[in-house]
Amino acid sequence: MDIDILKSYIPLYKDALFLTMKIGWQGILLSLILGLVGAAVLHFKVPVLKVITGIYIEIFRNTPLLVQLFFIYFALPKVGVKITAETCGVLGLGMLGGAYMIETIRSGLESIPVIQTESALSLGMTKEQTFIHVILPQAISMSVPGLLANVIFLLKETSVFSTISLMDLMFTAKDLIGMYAKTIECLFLLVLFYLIMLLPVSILGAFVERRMRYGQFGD
Amino acid sequence: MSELLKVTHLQKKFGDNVVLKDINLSVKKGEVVVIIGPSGCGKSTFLRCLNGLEEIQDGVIVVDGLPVEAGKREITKLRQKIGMVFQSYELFPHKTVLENIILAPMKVQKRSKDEATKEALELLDKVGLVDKKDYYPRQLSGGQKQRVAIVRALLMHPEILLFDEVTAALDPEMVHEVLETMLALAKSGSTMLIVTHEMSFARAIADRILFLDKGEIVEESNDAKSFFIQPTTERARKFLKTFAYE
Amino acid sequence: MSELLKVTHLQKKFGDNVVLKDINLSVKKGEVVVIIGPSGCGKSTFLRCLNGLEEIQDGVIVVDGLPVEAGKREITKLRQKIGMVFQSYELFPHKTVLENIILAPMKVQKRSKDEATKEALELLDKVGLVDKKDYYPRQLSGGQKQRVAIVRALLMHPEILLFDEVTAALDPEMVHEVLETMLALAKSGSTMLIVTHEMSFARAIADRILFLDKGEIVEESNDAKSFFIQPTTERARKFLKTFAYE
Amino acid sequence: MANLGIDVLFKGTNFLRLLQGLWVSVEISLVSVAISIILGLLVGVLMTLNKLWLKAILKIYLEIVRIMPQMVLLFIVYFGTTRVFGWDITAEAAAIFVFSFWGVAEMGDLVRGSIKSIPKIQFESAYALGMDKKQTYFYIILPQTIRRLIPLSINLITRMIKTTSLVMMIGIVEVLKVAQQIIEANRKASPNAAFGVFAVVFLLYFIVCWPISRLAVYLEKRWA
Amino acid sequence: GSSDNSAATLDAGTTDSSKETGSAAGFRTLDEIKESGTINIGVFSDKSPFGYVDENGEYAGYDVYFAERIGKDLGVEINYVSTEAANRIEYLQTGKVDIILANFTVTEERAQEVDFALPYMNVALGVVSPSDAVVESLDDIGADDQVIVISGTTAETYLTKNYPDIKLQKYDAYAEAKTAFENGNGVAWANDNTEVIAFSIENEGYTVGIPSLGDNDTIAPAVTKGNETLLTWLNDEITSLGDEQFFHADYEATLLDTYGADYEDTLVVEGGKVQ
Ligand SMILES: Nc1ncnc2c1ncn2[C@@H]1O[C@H](COP(=O)(O)OP(=O)(O)OP(=O)(O)O)[C@@H](O)[C@H]1O
Ligand SMILES: Nc1ncnc2c1ncn2[C@@H]1O[C@H](COP(=O)(O)OP(=O)(O)OP(=O)(O)O)[C@@H](O)[C@H]1O
Ligand SMILES: [Mg+2]
Ligand SMILES: [Mg+2]
Repeated sequence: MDIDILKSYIPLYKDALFLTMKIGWQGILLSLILGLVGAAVLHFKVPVLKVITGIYIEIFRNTPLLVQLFFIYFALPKVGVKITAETCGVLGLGMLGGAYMIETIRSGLESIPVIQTESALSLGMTKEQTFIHVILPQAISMSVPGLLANVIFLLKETSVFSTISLMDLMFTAKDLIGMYAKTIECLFLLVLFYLIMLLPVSILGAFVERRMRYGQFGD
Repeated sequence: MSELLKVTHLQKKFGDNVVLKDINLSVKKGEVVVIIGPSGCGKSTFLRCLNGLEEIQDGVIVVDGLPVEAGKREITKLRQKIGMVFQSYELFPHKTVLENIILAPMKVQKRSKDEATKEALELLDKVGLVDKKDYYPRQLSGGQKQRVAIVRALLMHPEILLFDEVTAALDPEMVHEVLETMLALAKSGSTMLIVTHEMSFARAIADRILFLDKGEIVEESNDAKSFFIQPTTERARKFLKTFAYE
Repeated sequence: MSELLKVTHLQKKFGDNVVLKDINLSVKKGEVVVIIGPSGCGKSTFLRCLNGLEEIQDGVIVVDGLPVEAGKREITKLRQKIGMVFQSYELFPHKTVLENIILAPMKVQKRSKDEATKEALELLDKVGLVDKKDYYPRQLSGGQKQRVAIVRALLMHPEILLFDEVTAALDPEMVHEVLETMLALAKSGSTMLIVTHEMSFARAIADRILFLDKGEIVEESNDAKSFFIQPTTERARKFLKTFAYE
Repeated sequence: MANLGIDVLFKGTNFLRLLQGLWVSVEISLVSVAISIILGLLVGVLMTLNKLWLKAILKIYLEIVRIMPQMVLLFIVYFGTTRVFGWDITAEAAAIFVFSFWGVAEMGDLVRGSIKSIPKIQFESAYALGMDKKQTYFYIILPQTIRRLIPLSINLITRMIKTTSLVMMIGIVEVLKVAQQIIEANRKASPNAAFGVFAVVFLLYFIVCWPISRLAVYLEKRWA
Repeated sequence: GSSDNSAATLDAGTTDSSKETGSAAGFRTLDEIKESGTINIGVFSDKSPFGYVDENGEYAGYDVYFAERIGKDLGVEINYVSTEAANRIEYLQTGKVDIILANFTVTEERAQEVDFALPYMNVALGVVSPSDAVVESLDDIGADDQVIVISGTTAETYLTKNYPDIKLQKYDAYAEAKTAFENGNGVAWANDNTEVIAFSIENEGYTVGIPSLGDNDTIAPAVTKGNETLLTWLNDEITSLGDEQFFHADYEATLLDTYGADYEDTLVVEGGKVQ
């Protein structure tokens, strides 16, 4: 491996990391919002919306992100909706992530015993108060390991952003290999930067999971 | 008006399965009514109907002059008049003891945090748990949890208290501390409907005993002592026998 | 040799926490010993030591002439001499009632499927469950599950049966049917060690009562009736009081 | 936009090739999942044993799989093994290796979770019946674990199918690559072929993955 | 001082070891290929009209036409390997293909990694833009405007090196780049002039404002570094094919449809000699 080459590539990877993180985290935020709303819709069995949410989940969970992005970025402009690549990345990742987040939060919601709802109701709380103060906080903390796994999954999925001209980590690596043919150096930096991006999340995940297990069993 | 609860011709079905048939009951202020009966006879369902957790198919339930109608908006008003404690697992695990207790007074009755906290601490003190106020439910024993649940219900100043087998999931010694708390409430004049399998406790606390079987009130007695010694119906006699050996 | 079980100077610690201190006990063939005591006093731990589910720190346990040593290869041999039934949830959920019962006889004792099935059906018939033989555990009531668990233990032809609060998780009527099964076993001469919180049952079945508190045998009585009326130690008296009201 | 280029698919053997490409994706996924389940069971059991060094190794393995982009793994396995060891493995073998490497870790973790979620009393009542460790795992614990696992591993199949598009990096021609080939070969005649072809690819993925994930939901409900 | 030293040492180390593996298992000599009866050739499978797969699943295109001839003259079967821009060098360095014939532009950087044979095609850069806003000089491009390029192409390398201020919008594949260009995501598209010219011919409303840019590059077959026997054979082959005007025939068979007759002499390099 050539250290000078590594040095000269690092700024490019750093830019890519920032872009990946920027789009990644915005997309994840969007997916969390979608996840919460969707899970609430399913939880309260809101008429019509419930069906739409179901279809949305099935479509986005059963097709690759690549193909989804392709449609948002290349097909929508043909019918007059034009969005920048970044917006598209955020939107695509958010929509895909939303489908996964809904499922995770929903299974968190389902794991909360009915008696919790009933005892809140018998204290005179409304359905909405019960959901916000009693059910949701518990469901979220039950879902945290799952949510973090989704976050890692989504950050890794950013690798298909190259399709829509976003210079993410993966694209930077492929691009540099194509131009200058320093395969080993490029892949080494790719792994390194993925580590920088994902290791903290992964460690956090392990930590939270352990804490939750303690929480469940007492001390 | 000393009649707090009036149930007339109550019928409850799950699908085609009639779980409660033509129940009639009237409870006066300060009365302690104990409901006993075999498993699956409809005891829990009955209590759940009373505070609108279940929709009823026929009949009328009136609490303190207001009709109970599940699903209606006003049901939350009504539920504030009715405190309910379940078998277990009902404390909110993500909130401390104190937070569990003051949540509903603050959110539902819009009482100030200070005022709610003050009263909560007084009540916790009465049941001997004031030093546990910042504990989380998982750090409490089963008996302590149930006493907190009772305090939580009390802080809403309900007119009637409903207890559904509150000791069924507890170890024997903890059973005792919870039942003592309920006895104290009875003495202080609370109106209560209690479902229990603890026969000696039922005998000690009841002003009135209802024996429910297959969704019907089979026997009703204002004299708990004599009911347990000499029930008038054959079904009650058979039921009581399952609690004895030899 | 009529002495089936002999425990001398048994000590069990969890870390630094001494859970059982210097327990001595000898059980003869055909005897029914009931162990009672407050929650956490070490009853379950004691039974678990007896069949090597827990390692002990000091003392000797001998079953039918063989020493119990947790972790050793021979422990599986020894466990065949000891049948154990727990509080609940111990039937294998992926196997039917019959499969649950004949699995160990076939795999551990290498008995033929036909022979094991034949005996299983006889025993199931005795506890009134032969028609449920192809049910899965989730299709049974709690009481039925516990009776199957007892049959499962019996089919291994154990010398001693250990029961750890087998009715604690059951509804009262189901308690009855399980305890009846155990009474029948006692009458047929089985050697049993029973941990229970059902005092009237303990009184009915026990040849001997052990009262355990804080890991020690505080009182031992060969006369169950008089123990329950007039225990000699203060601790036992206090414990028994928690089962009465008024 | 009247011509969306679907007609391109009916030229020559185009559609057949697309299906063959899809089969490549499905085949790699199925083989990998089969390997993942078998080895994953083993790894999962190992993960529950109380051996510190074993736990550490498996933890590191799991983290590597979680963090490393699959494309890097593909590159390393396909080209790296040749560079370092001089092995000339086929691209399919490399792909199956990488997908299994990923799958075994994921399955192992799922197995560990499922075993952990089986109540301790299940082990103890088996021991109390005189069964030894091996018998207990074989007859009692694993059968219960597998039931919980099957729905989860089915989900893994769909995730793998969706990830197979990466194998084009090592020269395997799967459905997406075929799609690109078709689009490029017909760029002149139907410039909009991209839409039609990608729409069909989208649909194909959905047709394959959707029933599989429904099956998972069904089994999950049945065995819950 | 010291960092230079360590870099130098590292560099030397790498070269040594790559030499070692190179001679051990890195490539197959001409004789070994002949003996085995099959040659592995890496081509594009989605870059019409140079290397692509036709509707019957057969490889075709300008590069493939040449590859077929190589197979015939060597007397061996051809095993085509579908490559991507990013893995062409890796294929050679690990010996997984014998020759890369995937529209491989000769550059200095690449020449350090692989050995190029004599060229068989010219390539220059061109820039196409919408007819109502033709870009005629790269200096016209505004600070916020983006130029579309395809990752791994010489256009990308050239612009990165010579016009570092121009914002590039990079795509992996041709189809995507073109769609984005049609959607108006960039002010211009820079690529091999062959491509942009073809695009302006086929699509109304686009003009090639800059038909030729920078140096003229060439496209050549590449082999694993150090594979002398194969390289020599390829060079001889290309030279002798010049006598029969083979690459002109190749052009007429595969590129004529796209570019018409006008570009034949500009594009084709015959006998390995650039005019
Ligand atoms: N949500 C439900 N859907 C259908 N049937 C139900 C439902 N809840 C209860 N039941 C049925 O209604 C009957 C009465 O149940 P209920 O829980 O009120 O009995 P119980 O007297 O409280 O018994 P236990 O002493 O075991 O608590 C039972 O037959 C039960 O199966
Ligand atoms: N695995 C363990 N690790 C540490 N301490 C334990 C463990 N199991 C039991 N203990 C402790 O040992 C003591 C005795 O527990 P044990 O379960 O034997 O009580 P018990 O008499 O069976 O109570 P109960 O009537 O509630 O079943 C308790 O203080 C308990 O906290
Ligand atoms: Mg009930
Ligand atoms: Mg115990």
